[in-house]
Amino acid sequence: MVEVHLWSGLRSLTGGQQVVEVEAKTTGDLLRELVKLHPQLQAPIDAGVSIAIDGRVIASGLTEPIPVGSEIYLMQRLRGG
Amino acid sequence: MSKFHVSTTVNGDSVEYLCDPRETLLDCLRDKLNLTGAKEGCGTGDCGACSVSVDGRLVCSCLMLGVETDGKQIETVEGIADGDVLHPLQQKFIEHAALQCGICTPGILVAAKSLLEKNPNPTEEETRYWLAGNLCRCTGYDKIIRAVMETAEELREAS
Amino acid sequence: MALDDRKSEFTFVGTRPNRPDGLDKVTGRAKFGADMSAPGMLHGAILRSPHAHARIVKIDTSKAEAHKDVKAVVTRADFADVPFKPGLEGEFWNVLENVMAGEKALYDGHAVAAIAATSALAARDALKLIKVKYEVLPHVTDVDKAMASDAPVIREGAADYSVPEGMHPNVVRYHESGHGDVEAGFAEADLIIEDSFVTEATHQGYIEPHACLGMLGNDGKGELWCTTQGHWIAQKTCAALLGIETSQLRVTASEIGGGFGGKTTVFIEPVALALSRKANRPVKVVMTRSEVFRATGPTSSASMDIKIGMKKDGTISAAQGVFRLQGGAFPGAPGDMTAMCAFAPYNLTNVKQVGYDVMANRPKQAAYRAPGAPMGAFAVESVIDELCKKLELDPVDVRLKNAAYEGTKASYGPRYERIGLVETLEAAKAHPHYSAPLKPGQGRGISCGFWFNHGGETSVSLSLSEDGSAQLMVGTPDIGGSRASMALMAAEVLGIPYENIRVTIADTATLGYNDVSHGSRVTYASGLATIKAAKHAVEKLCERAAASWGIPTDAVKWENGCAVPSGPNAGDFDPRPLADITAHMGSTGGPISGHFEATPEGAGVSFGTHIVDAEVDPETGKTAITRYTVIQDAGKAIHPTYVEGQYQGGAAQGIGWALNEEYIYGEDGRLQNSIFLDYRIPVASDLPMIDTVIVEVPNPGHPFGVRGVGETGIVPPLAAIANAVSHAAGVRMRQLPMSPPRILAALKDNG
Amino acid sequence: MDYHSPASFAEASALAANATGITRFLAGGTDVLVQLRSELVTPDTLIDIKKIDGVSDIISNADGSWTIGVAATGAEMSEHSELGRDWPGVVEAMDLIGSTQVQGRATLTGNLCNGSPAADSVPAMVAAGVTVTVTGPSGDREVAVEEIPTGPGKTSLSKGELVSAVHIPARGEDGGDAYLRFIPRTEMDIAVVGVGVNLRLDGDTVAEARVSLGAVAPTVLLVEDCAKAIIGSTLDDAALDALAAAASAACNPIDDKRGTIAFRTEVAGVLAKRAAKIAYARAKGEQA
Repeated sequence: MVEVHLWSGLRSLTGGQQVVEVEAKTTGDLLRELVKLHPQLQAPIDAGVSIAIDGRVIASGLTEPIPVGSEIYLMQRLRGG
Repeated sequence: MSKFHVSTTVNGDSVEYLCDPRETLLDCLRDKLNLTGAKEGCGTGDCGACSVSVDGRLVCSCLMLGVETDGKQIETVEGIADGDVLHPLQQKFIEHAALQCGICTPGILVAAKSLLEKNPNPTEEETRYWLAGNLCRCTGYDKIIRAVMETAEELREAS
Repeated sequence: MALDDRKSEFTFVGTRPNRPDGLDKVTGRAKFGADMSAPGMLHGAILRSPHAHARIVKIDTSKAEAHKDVKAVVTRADFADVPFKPGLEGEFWNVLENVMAGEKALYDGHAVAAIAATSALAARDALKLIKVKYEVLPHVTDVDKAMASDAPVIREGAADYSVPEGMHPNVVRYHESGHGDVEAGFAEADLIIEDSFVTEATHQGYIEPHACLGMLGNDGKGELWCTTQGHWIAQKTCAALLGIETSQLRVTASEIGGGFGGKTTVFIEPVALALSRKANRPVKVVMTRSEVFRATGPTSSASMDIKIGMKKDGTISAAQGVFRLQGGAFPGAPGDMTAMCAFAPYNLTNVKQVGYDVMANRPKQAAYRAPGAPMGAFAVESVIDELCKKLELDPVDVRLKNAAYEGTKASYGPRYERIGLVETLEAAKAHPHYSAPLKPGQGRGISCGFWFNHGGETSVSLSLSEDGSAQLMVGTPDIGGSRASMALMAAEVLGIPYENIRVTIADTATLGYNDVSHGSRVTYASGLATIKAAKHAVEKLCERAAASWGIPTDAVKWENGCAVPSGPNAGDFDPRPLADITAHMGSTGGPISGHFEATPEGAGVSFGTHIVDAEVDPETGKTAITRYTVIQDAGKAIHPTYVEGQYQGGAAQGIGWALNEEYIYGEDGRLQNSIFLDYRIPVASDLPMIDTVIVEVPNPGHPFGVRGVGETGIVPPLAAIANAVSHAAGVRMRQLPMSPPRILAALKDNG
Repeated sequence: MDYHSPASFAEASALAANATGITRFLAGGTDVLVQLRSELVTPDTLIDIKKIDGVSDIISNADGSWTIGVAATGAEMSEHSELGRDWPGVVEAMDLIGSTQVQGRATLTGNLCNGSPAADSVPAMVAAGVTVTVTGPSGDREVAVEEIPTGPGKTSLSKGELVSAVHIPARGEDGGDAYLRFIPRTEMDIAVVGVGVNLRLDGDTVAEARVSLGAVAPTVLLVEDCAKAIIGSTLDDAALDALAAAASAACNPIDDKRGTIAFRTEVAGVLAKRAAKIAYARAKGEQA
């Protein structure tokens, strides 16, 4: 299990939870599991999210491995200029 | 609407073209003579990307009509190098990375060449004011000013 | 990505060779967007709405169509509509709606019809033959007014899931993040400052207007030449908007005359293709400068409230910010990015940030260098400066005390990997500029800035020639010298001279997909891909050498451009230089090339600290920037001269934004200053030399340690200059640009 | 659009008198071409006056006055050292217009006839007492510069009339002039406020003065109260304050994209003081 930290704006979609525990080996797994637990998270995920694994920001990749015990943050998808 | 026949000299070559009186020298250089070195950045004389010299005078080719150039001597960026030998300004611009995207570069080179012909020993302030009509959005002008002043120094030493 | 091959000693990287496209660019030979033509080519022109908000009742194109010089007229009906759906899928619809208005014109300059004619003059003249009947609607251009309950609604139903109930329909995205307990933090503070800030929209101001040449047949096959930061996104978007298959449209990127984020989408390209399809001839469309200002992406304008609490020793006990960004008549203003970046330089126990994306009757905002970050930094760093002043603390020391470092929990969530903020602050403190005396009337300001940087989809292909030279194909348009950086990185891996590598920006038909040149990603991502592609080729070179020596491949290593036995046990063979192997490659297994396709995920965030001196004329409010120093972490500078160039360019754009650049709308909702005469970007005589310090704290996510450098440089200037001006003038400036009338008015208000 | 390049002013006048629709004369073209390109004004008839003999001449007359050809460019004026010694304010005002490139084309006459209240050379010419020859179907007449513009984009020239020469008076002894403008950048902007000062000294005392303001009213203003404020003074602080007050009081500006009413009014006074000091120093033969 890894703990996924959500940004506070998502609490309204998770019944107030800001940290969600899921079983996930990859970033893709992680998003799927999040939606299973909290279906309302589908909207922000569709709108675009990035995932930080121990500080490394995965902008969009769904195949990045998630090491056991890593610190996971969900972030809004980054956009550049 | 009738067109005008214009005979002129561009970078030493005699050329002729037909133009509508509303067409600018820049339009004529680019669209009729295929000399696309001069660029249109604004069309209002504010950016200098279309700089050329006409009878030795630095002008914006967007602020001059094609019909006005009959019998004139026009120099564009395409005429700065001497055959395959770059003008020292061109060489310095490459060495100093005095360009990033390069869209303003033709106009700046034409303007800088005109400066050095008039004033072989310009101060930084004189250089900056001379080139104030040549907008560059990439470089912050730092490397451009350095390149022009260093070229001036080298040309002075060489002469 | 395995980075076991990380490198810190370099032969080519870090040198400053001449750029490969230098000759073309100083001789006028380089072909930019408007420099291409084709046999039988027509010229396009676009009719634009004079109204900020109007229902399009009727468009009568019959007279224009009947004109002998006119070969095609298009309106919205000539595009493939994609059903509107908010969110990511809806973006194609947004782009289409922006490219050619549907039921309503949403801003002054919104395209409503287009013509292709036999000459540029004829096309322009023929526009006058199109008659459009408008029903003018109430409009709004200001962000705060657009959120007010009585504001005209730009589009119902554009808001997404994130917007709390009860907000005006013009609020289309909401972001909230942070950690800790800000109320508890404020209770611990010795001094709290709460203040509000406003910034106007600015334009990227690239000198090259948008230009393209399109050809599309009724067989659905097309060619497009255009000035763009990303030709694959242009391909994908144009194909969607025209209802053709993506792969049937080949897009070639011209040399690009500046972008800064503004050329990451399409405006005229689908129009040229639609006109071409109708006329069955190539069509060239070139924007005028006025069209560029009225109808391409400026930045967002912003209205922001900041509250920061500080202890006497300079520790920030709590920070919160509300950032309202107006992004034109479409969703997309980066209120979320502003919020996430605003406090990112600091190690905060209690932080909360809220961002709004608000629509108004203005052109659709486009990215501009670290989109969203400069405004937030302006507001936050101004308040920190004021706290330092009131508590009589040194502004660099205070920032050092609160600075984020490796392991700090970022304001936007995760912990930082290795970052270089502290190093930039220490370099600032040590820099002679920071301790240089000031003259009367001058003030000094500093500010930090942060940007995420980006990786993105990347494909690179490298092929070796028999003579031992290499050709490298990348897919990220070269805006500021990136071909030089790519060649340096390839040279480093292959061990052949920089000059023997030719770098080409490939078209969409000859290389795999590439994300746009944005997010400061080119040197990072295309660079990483170049290194990987070169290593791929090296593996094959080693295989060939191993086969020729009759030893296992893993007994061969690559050193200084030669295959050599990996150790004494591998055998005693003379090194085989690259050219020796490639000379025989046809008969030893075939051509040798390397390639790489992936989405690198390890861009590495970047920080900078700027120091600026400003002098204010107290009688006129005019500001002169007298000294400027940029200090920024590059991770590893591949070509230091072009890194300096990025720093200097970012600072110069920031100076413009801070002092004079702004979108000025009249009461009628029309843009008042759509030419360079009145949209005042800095000219050469406005600026001092801009000093640079390159800090190198390697990015753990890149084999050579590269961090993107393009964007961070525009984040600190607004605040650094505002701080300098505020010290020089003796009054806090809370609104950008700090134009002379605003400074003089502030001085008068201050007595 | 018809294009003509007549060989004489009489011919130019006749062409204009007989033309229908919108007629424009083309000297340097730095305004005409911008208006043409932006489709603000598309003339039906464009009359290029640069083929007329002598139009680029800068002539020093025997009485010390100057005659400037209507196509003499700003660059040619700046390069003329004697003209610059006599009338530095007029030459500098012309030189402030646009870029080096624009200087290669722009003319005093064009700047005047464009009718912009913010035209840089006009306040300097008004302060200097410059007159122009107007050639028309009924012959030539001599007109003071301040009589030419009648409002933004409008002039007192009637159909068939054009300016055919510019006359700058003799500098004379103990005189000096100056022009200052305010712009937000250092170059390339239109004046937000412009002030021209021309004065003559009797010893240390200002004996004669003309002060003119640009960009603060629908036309360039010749402000008598400003002149009165300094005539008889040695340009002491009290006189300078009175000058500034008179300049501000004369302003009737608008709020627009380039400046506010309050800003223009305030800065007109500031620049009037600064310009007067320069003119005064020049009149005393000091470097300024």
